[in-house]
Amino acid sequence: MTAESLRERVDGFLAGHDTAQDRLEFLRARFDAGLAWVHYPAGLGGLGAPRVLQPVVDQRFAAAGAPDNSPRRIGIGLGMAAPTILRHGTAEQRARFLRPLWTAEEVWCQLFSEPGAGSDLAGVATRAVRDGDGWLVDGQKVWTSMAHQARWGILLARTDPAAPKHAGLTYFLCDMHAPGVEVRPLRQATGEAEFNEVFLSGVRLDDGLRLGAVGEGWAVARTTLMNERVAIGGAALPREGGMIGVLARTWRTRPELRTPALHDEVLRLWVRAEALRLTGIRLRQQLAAGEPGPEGSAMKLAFAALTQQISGTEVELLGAEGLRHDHWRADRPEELDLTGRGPTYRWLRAKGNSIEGGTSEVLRNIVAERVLGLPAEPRTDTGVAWKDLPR
Amino acid sequence: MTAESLRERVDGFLAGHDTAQDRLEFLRARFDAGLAWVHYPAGLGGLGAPRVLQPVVDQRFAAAGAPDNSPRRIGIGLGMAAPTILRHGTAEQRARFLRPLWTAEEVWCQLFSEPGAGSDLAGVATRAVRDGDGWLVDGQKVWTSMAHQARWGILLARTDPAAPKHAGLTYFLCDMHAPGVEVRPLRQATGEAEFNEVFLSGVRLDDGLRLGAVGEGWAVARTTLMNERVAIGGAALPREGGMIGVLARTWRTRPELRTPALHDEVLRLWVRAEALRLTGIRLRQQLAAGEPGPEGSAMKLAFAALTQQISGTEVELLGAEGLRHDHWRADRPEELDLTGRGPTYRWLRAKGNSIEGGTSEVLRNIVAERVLGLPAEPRTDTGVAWKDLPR
Amino acid sequence: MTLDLRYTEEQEALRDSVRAMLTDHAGWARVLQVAASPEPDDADLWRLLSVDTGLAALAVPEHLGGAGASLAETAVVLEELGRAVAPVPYLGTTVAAQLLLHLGEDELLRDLAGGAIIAPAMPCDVGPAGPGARLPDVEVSTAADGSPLLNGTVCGVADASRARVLVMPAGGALFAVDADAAGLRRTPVVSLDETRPLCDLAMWNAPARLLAAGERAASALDAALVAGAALLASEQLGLAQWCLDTTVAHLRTRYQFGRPVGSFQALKHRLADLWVELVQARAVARHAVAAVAAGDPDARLAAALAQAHCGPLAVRAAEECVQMHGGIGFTWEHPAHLYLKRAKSAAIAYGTAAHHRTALATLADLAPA
Amino acid sequence: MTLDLRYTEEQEALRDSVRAMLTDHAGWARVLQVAASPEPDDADLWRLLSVDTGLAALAVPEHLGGAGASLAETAVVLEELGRAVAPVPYLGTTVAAQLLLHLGEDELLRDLAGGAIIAPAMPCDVGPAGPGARLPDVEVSTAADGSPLLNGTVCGVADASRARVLVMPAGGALFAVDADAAGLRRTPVVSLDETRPLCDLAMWNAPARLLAAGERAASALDAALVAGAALLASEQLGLAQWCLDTTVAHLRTRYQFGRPVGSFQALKHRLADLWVELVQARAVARHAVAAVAAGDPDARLAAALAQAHCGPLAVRAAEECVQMHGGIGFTWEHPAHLYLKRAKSAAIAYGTAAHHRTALATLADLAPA
Repeated sequence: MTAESLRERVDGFLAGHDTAQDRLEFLRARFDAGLAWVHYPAGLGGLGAPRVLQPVVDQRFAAAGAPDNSPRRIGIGLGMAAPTILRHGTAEQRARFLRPLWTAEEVWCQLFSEPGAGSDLAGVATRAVRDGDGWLVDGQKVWTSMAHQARWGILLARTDPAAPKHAGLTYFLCDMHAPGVEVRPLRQATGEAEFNEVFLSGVRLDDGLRLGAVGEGWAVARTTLMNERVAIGGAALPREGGMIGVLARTWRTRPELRTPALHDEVLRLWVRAEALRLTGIRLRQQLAAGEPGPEGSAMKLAFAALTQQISGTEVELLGAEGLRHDHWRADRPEELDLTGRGPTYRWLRAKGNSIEGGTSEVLRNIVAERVLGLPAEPRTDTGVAWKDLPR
Repeated sequence: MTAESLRERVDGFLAGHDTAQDRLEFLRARFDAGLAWVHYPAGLGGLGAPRVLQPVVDQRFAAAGAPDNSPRRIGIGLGMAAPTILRHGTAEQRARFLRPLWTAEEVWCQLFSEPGAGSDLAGVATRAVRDGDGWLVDGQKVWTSMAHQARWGILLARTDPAAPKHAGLTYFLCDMHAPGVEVRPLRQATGEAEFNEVFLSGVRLDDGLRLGAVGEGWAVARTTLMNERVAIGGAALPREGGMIGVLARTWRTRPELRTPALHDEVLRLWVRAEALRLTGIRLRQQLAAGEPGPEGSAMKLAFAALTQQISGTEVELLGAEGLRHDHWRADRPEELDLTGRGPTYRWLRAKGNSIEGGTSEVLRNIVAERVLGLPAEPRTDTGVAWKDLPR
Repeated sequence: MTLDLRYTEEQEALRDSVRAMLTDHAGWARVLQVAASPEPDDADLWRLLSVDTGLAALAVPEHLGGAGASLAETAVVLEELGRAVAPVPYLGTTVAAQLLLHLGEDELLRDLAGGAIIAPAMPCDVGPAGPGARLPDVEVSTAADGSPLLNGTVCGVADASRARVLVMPAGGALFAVDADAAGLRRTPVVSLDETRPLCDLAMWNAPARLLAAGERAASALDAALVAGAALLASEQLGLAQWCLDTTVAHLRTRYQFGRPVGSFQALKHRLADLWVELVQARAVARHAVAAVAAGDPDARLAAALAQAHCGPLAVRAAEECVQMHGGIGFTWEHPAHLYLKRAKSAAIAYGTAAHHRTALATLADLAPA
Repeated sequence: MTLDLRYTEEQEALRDSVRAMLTDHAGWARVLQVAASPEPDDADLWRLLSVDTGLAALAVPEHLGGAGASLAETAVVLEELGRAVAPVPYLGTTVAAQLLLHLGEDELLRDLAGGAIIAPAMPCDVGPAGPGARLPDVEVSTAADGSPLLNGTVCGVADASRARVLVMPAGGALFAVDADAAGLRRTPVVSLDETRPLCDLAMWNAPARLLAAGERAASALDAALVAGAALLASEQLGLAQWCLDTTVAHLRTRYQFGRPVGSFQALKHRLADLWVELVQARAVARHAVAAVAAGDPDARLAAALAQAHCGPLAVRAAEECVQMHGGIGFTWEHPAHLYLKRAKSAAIAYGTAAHHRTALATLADLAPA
């Protein structure tokens, strides 16, 4: 499959489908034509083409003014649920879930983290107990974005507390409309509630919603997590495209705020931002050439630290003016804009960048062990029954 | 015992002893008068007085122009060997060793670290084996300052390899003139050889040179190490008294070298240096009031980092001129002057500050566990026979 | 002069009693509730600190109704208030008291000692002379009866929302303005730090009373700003200590991977490094208040040093507190964000660390390039 | 223009062959021996790099005896030379070649491609235009036959000790000076970095040949300095990578407390952070040489960026290498100190990071206060 043949296929599709027709109809037809995610198998929205050719298709559709599937809104479905269902799902599960997932008819959320299991995800305490031909689930999940909009959740639950922690887990697709699922907004330091707490009380799930074998939940979850880490945001930003651009503009347009000490700090941050941007460009060039590397972890670590420092400097540069906030309303934003709102919002929100999606501490462990090959720490929790672990 | 009565005692001693007499005779007499280290017991150079009164005595002798015992040269004896012998020695050992130690007739060195046991001091491999009424010692020690001048060494050796690591150690006073003791200079990154390697090959030590019981070496060594950490250099420095003064003078006298970016860096370093100086003053005030605190560890950590950064900035400030070195001769300096020689020497030598006398990493562990009360890491090496430990 | 940098026994006793009071009256839930309310501060707590215990006028002489203590004692109270991120206008009132003491304004001092809030009416980032000291232009005109009238705006003023009297620099002089005067309007600001919220002042012919002009006004204002910078360091110290203590406590009891999270060495080392900075912050903060209290010629340098060190330290401590609490530290329910916001607002109050380093360039004779 | 920041297959093959050669001919013991000897560099290794393999004239066109490759290939060689802290005047020769290419000095380029060392005769800290570019005053006079004579001193010149020809800026022009000319004296400098030692030049009526004057000289010099700054970043990258690799290898095999030291989390996190910086250093270093090689209008900015990032990174990598090796890393026998010294000298060569940030202020339109 070449880029050219794909372009022809898209053009052929567009010839037969009006981009102004019903949005959902259009997206379903695109899926059925194998032009959704071209690296997926035929019949499941793809053509078995190389993944690197996806942008060719997306750009062609975008150029034609075709409706998209609001990819940011369904990011968890696209990035995490779909590859996991593809790899571990039964034929029925793939057929049932992937199409409405891709067309955004069904929004997905991730039910992994718990109040007692954050960095140590394999320590989840949510229980799933056999109940006839299904399961009864009880527990609490946290930091669940989109849960209040989601139709389905990917759920990691403990089915055998007497097994060692990694061995007693099973992976489910959780019906978010099932009785016993309660979603509560979780307010964060910014005042908003981007995330949710999800309380599961006697939630009954059919065994057909189990993904992978009983006790194999950790292996399935690793597929999900791998895909989380592979994801890098869309196109490379232009120079000063991110948060550094905001700071640089403030510096340029507000000469009365400048001091020599802050000048050097702004320059240091500019250097780091540009270095990170070039790193992203190099990484994308490698990915495009089929040479994926571990540099994505470096980008997330550096990005979190950098956005925190840039926004912190911006607030300091503004002085008393920088201490004014826009509002503390408990809004429920659907799209995260790290450079949006005011300086104090940016500064506060950036604090989450080193916690969400894997803390910087967990990422450093991963880099040290998987990239650098440094030895693991002695583990005290892997050979013990989960129920006997100290907590 | 009051400061006043001590001053009177010193004056009485001085009335009877000419400060211009033979240096050694004078020092021996001072020791015998209990005016050496006043907090030591009577008969062992002291009067059982409070330790905080020592400066009263020292200042009085110094004001009278009395000879001193070259305290920097015998620092290891005064700071480490003496308190250990006092606490764990027999009456004979105290009587034999403390007087010539204090008068500087006998220089001491410390035979603890080994190539395979640095941070993990309890892992020393040097063996001491029973040999009739004495011991035969074989092994290698490293980073031994003053070994080439020393008459005696405090030695930590393994007497039972089948015991867990901390349990199989015994503490000896090592005769540095005994056959089988070979001292070789150890050249360091600065080109000099401040330190030595000491090779012990069939060195025979009388059992009377054992300090503390067989197998109790770790407890005895802890006394030594505690005293190492308590030591803080003499008087508080005046503002800009240390390495920051060198940098500040260069900044003031060489305006052509200045840049705005380095200006803020110099100011940051000045702030840190002054903060550290004030911390030292506060610590001394607390010690003088009998309220010792753990802040000494903070000072060593901060000092190491600060001297490294100040000297690094000085070299950078000087540019090409800063890349000139004075010489790479393998000198054997007896006194360490961290602000001596040129900028490159200062910068290189400062790198040792975070390694010698307990690495900064070990110190951070100690602060975290003993000061902050954070839990220890899981240990895998404490219940196992030393000989079976991986290494 | 060698200044004593330790705490006295009396100061330790004072600390204990203030901490006990704040534990009872300014717990997490209460502070969060006040911060999220439209009220600018905790009026009950202020009454306790001022009317009931006299702690708000510790450094006011006894004959004016104060406790006759020094700024070294006041600083201990501020450590505890910082530790609690207590939403009370204590710092502003203390700085106003310093101003009034310099000016010999006994009557206002008596009001203050009686519990009235008196606040300096300046943007919160104005510090001791230096590039950070940008006073807004407030115009002074004269009423028919010859009394002064003020016109202009002052934005981002701390501790003034419930003040009865504002001490305002204008036209090189200092004025007292009745906060309820016709012609003066206070507008609350949605603030990053709602435990010390800001307000904007707008004046249209607001009647004022001249307190001092010329050199006398300038030197009083300067001394008060130096005192403010020095005292703020103690608040930052207390805040940082809370962050460290709370993080350590959390990490001792939070288990992940079958062990307390506090046993992980990377976190231990970061907290050890933070403690090293904190130990030094205590020395510089004590030094600053001791120097100011003693009228030491080094007071200005000591205050600049304290802010250059303690401002960033408090921010770092709060940032580590949030990060090491993981997700929970990023929630609204956990108080860590209150400390984070206070630390940042305090790092700007009375001048940023960068401003104070610039001041040190002159004070320590380290001229720029 | 989108520059390709990856390595080509040919470049990877080049790297492998250079690394193999340096493993055989520039091992630790050898480098330490040369550094400690009175010799300024490793003449045998230089012969291998220049005469035997032509690697020293990679970017010189084939018709002049070079390999006709680009600076992107030269940079790969420099990564490996940095990795080995190889004591050879490769960087200076490469910068001299850039100068000569700009000036069309084919004859000198042929000499250079034949193995002659030609070095720019400037203090090693002179970088692309900016506050770091302080050229010494060398006076130009005229001999009886009308040929130029040079008088003056140039201190701290790198890679010139064994040069046959020196390319010297003087009086706004560029001259070629025979290094063995009467009237020119080279004095070796005891250098921090004995793997790239400095020398001082003194001239009394040293005969010279004018290469270029005015704008032509200035632009050639500037372009060569930009290239030097860009290329140096690759050397720093290679040096930092060696430090990281060697430290990781040491920590995997060194046991303390019954476990490999590399299993201690505090060290793991520091090395992970170092790797994060290194990943970015690779991107900026590749970007800089690609921009210079392509004549991209961003080349000057790219070079300044590369030095601002890679200079401090290499120092930090070497410092962590020393620290994490513990005592052994502080000994003369272990090569860590050679990397430490080279990293520091490289952080100053072609301008410090602070100088390059100052240059960026103009290039990125971020004006000072």
